[in-house]
Amino acid sequence: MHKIETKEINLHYGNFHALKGINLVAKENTVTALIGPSGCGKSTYLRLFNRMNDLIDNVEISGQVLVDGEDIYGRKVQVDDLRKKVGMVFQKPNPFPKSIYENVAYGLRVNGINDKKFIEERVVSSLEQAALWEEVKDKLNKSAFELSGGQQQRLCIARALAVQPSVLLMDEPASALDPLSTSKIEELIHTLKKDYTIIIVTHNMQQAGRVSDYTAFFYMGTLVEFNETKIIFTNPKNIQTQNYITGRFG
Amino acid sequence: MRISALVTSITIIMIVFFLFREGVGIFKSPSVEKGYVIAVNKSNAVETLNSTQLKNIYDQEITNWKTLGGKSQEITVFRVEDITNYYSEEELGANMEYLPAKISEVLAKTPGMIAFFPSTYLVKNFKGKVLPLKNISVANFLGGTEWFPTAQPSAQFGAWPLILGTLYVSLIAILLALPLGLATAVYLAEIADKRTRNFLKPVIELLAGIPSVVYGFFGLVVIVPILKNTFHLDSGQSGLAGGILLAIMALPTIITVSEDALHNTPNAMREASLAMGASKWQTICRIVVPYSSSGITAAAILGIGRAMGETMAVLMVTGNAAVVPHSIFEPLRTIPATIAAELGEAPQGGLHYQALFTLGCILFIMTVSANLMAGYISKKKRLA
Amino acid sequence: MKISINQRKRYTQNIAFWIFRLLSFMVVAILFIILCFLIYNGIKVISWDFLTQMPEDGMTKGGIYPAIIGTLCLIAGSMVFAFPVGVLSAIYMNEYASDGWIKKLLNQMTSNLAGIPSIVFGLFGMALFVNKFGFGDSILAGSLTLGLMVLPVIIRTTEEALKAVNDTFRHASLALGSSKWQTTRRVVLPMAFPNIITGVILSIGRVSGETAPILFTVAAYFLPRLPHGIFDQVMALPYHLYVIITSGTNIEESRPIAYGTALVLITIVLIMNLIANAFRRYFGKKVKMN
Amino acid sequence: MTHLESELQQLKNNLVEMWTLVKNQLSKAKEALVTEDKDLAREVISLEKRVNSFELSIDKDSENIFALFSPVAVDLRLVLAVIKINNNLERQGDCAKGIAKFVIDIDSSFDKNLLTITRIIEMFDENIVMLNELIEAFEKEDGIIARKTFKRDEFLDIINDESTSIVANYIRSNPDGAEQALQILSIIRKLERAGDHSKNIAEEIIFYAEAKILKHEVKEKKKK
Repeated sequence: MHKIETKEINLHYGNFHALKGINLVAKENTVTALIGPSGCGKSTYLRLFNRMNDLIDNVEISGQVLVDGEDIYGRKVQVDDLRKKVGMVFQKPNPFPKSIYENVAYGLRVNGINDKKFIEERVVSSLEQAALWEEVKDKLNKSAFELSGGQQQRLCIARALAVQPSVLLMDEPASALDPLSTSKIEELIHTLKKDYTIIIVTHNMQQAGRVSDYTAFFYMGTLVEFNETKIIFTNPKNIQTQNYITGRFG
Repeated sequence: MRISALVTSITIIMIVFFLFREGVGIFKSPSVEKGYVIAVNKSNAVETLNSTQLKNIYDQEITNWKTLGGKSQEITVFRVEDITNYYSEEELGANMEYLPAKISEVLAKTPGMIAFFPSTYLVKNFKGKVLPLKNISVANFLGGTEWFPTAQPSAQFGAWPLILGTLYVSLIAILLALPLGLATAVYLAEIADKRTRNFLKPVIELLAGIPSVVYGFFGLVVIVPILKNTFHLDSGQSGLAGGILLAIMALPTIITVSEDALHNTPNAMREASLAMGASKWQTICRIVVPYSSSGITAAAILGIGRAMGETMAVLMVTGNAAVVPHSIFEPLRTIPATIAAELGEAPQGGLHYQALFTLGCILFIMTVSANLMAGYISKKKRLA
Repeated sequence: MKISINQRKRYTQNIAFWIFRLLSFMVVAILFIILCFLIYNGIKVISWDFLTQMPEDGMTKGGIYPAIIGTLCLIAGSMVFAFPVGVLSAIYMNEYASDGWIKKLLNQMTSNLAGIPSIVFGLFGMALFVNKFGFGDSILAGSLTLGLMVLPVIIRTTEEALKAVNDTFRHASLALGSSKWQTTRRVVLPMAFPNIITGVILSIGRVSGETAPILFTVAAYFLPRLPHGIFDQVMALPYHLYVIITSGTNIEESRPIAYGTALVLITIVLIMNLIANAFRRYFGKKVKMN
Repeated sequence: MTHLESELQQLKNNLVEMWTLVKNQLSKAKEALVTEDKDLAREVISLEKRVNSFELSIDKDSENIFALFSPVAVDLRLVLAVIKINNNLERQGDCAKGIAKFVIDIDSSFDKNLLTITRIIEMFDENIVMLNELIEAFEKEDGIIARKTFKRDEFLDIINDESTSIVANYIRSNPDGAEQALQILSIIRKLERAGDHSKNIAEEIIFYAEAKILKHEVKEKKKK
């Protein structure tokens, strides 16, 4: 059983056919990068896995999205539970206007956990996992906005980790950050791979190369090529993929 | 073009100038209408009086000069028309031509007498003592609890009940309107689908467009009787009626401003919260509303500001009793209603006229500071 | 355990959403109650005669013709003043003034002006126009007062309209060598025009409904004739309504007339609102398409 | 350690492993020559496949690092140097294999005297020392150690230059041993070539460590 699998996924926004029959498999504890030009459907595809597309009107989805072998669009599935299992980190750092501590504790609190000790332990461990603990341990009660952009993004990662998901979705997590912060996030992704299955959307092909084990190239709503990142980057089978990663696109 | 741009500024400056020029005048004038004097017997030790004392004397609440620092002596109150109690019509002459002299005489005769009469009746060798009167003080004006602008001899300008009434009604209004307005704003911004939104928004704008006099009319013929019957009041005209009406009128402001504030919450926040497994409701409560709290506060303050300045509707339903209100079921009176009701009757340039302008100044200060505060609060958050 | 948390979350959410929905529709209900009440009571009174005849018998009979005309005069008067001043002022603030303390000051002043209660405008109008300038209670004084009052509305909406015009159009025009004024007049203003008109219509609605500013500056208690000039007093719908509700010679008997007047007044205001809305929607779409 | 750093370290480790292997190949070839141990010579030949597979895998790894990490500056020079060192090492591996082949092909035993007068053992030793020093220089990123190689290479060149006349004299006085002597000469040539490869490696190390390109300079010196 694969950690994540999609079978013949089709997605329409009204009349717009955004995803066309996507089949893809992501193994446990790997990083899968989704690359492709803007509007190719990679973000839309990413948002399938925690059903964030549900928030948009006029979306129709057919096909199956399996997480741990379970169809997450099935009737019995509770979106809240799914989203606990499948964490998400967004393009821009978007900490809540709360303290650093409360940001990380948020996911636990909204899921009905009130045990202070438990929350505290989880906050600390999440911050440690996100490689942020050393930098913030003395100012947990300060506003999250006082952190730098890169720190904020790691805080957002810690926030996502706090509810102990097994899958982490990242939508261009470093595109709003400076190079130093970017490399920190990339390193973090590399270390998190041990415990999580990560899917990352990125515009930056070098980033895909650096962090991912598998790469999927999307173009106009179709999955053009999916393979090991090494192969995609050294010897892609598809000419479109080659043109894209070599920058000769269009 | 530059000039026209400056019109707003000029207008404000002129408003301030004229309002305050007329309004400050009251603090420079004695508490007795111009053209009248207060006089006592020469032997009287009391040197001066203020308007409250004067009023109490004439209301017979102070009956002995001792209370005012004089000798222990009964006070005899004298008004011009009382002259007939002392002298026959013949003595006063056919055309009352001896009246001034007789006033002087009676005053000299009666040690405990205090007289109020037009200054034209002041004879050259006046045998009484004209009392210099204290000017109306700012503290008296703001803190005075009695508003009898037409009282004789000394009009009472205690704005306290009016200020209190204004705040009272505004407070009731905001207490009623804020939950309702906030709920509607949240519903519009976060919950409702597009169609409901497109239907509700114009409706709320219409609510804002209805003239206040129409609201007042509606309040008078519908709300007031309902209140009267429900709570078995003597009259439904009360602070509550005004509050309800103002709440309805403040709703559009509160809804629009707080909806804007809610919209300012970045979508990323909402998505982040939802992506953590929070429900929509939790997201609204824990993220969206706290994030826009300053905007909502600004909305509430703006709403209060609007409510304070509202005139016609309040004038029509609050019963206009210028007393310090003790319960929401009692009639009360607000500053704008007072101005609207009394300015027509106040002679231009007179004490009453000036007093109303002073009220205008107070109202102006109250609303402008509410506006500035709302602006400051919403701006402060935006920088953070 | 987990399921119960989710269920609890869901129940809370459902209950909360229903309450909110209910409260929102309560707001709508309030409007409908007011409208229905006025229409129901007012429609019986409205007739051609009611609209075109003079009030009679201490306003217990007859029509509201002079009040309608008076209100129209005030609308026209205030717009003649407020429209050019407001639009020019907005153009200056948006197109010419550089971002400095002057612009900040002007902005602050405009928003302050918007927050001043209408009764204070009334006081001001009385002190300045009626007494100081010696216009007396007249259309001129009333129009100026009302004009000042809606000035911020016009400035704000015009500014919004100008801001909505994409900068690329300005740059394109300037790049062709036209002057700033030419650009403003030939490119920016025509594009912003529909939205400016929306603002004007909204302020007409406001002007026609205001009572407090005209109390002491223009409104006549009872004047069964048409005005002769701008120094004449007039009756106006809102004040007329106020008078016949609260201090008419026979309040009970003039009640039907009050309903009729209220209906006419509210109709004018609502129509203005609807037109503005339609305008905004129609042209709003067009702008988006660009 | 970052992801890239660990990848580079892995690459370095692989290269050093290959390096050691090549060095061992050379010393085994020497051993085989001196002791006329044909089994050892065969071992050298079979181990050559390992050298080749090392070369392929290091090439592949370098390619991946280029493709996935787009290395820059010192990292870029490292990978570039690794590719070239890899290439040179493989050639040195070939030399060892060639020498082993001679050992197998020779029927009679060597004239020990010939080995002494041609100083061929010295050449072997010098080459092994060079490789050892180069590994150290590479691991320490030390250009000074690497520069020692140039001296040693000159020494090899001198032996090589002298060897022609020595071998010629030997053949004149010892016509039966002509075949053997020519084979020894070929081995000397190979060892000289191996020395050149070491010198190339040294240049790459200096390029990697100091970002200095010495090739041109050295070539001119050579011409002189």
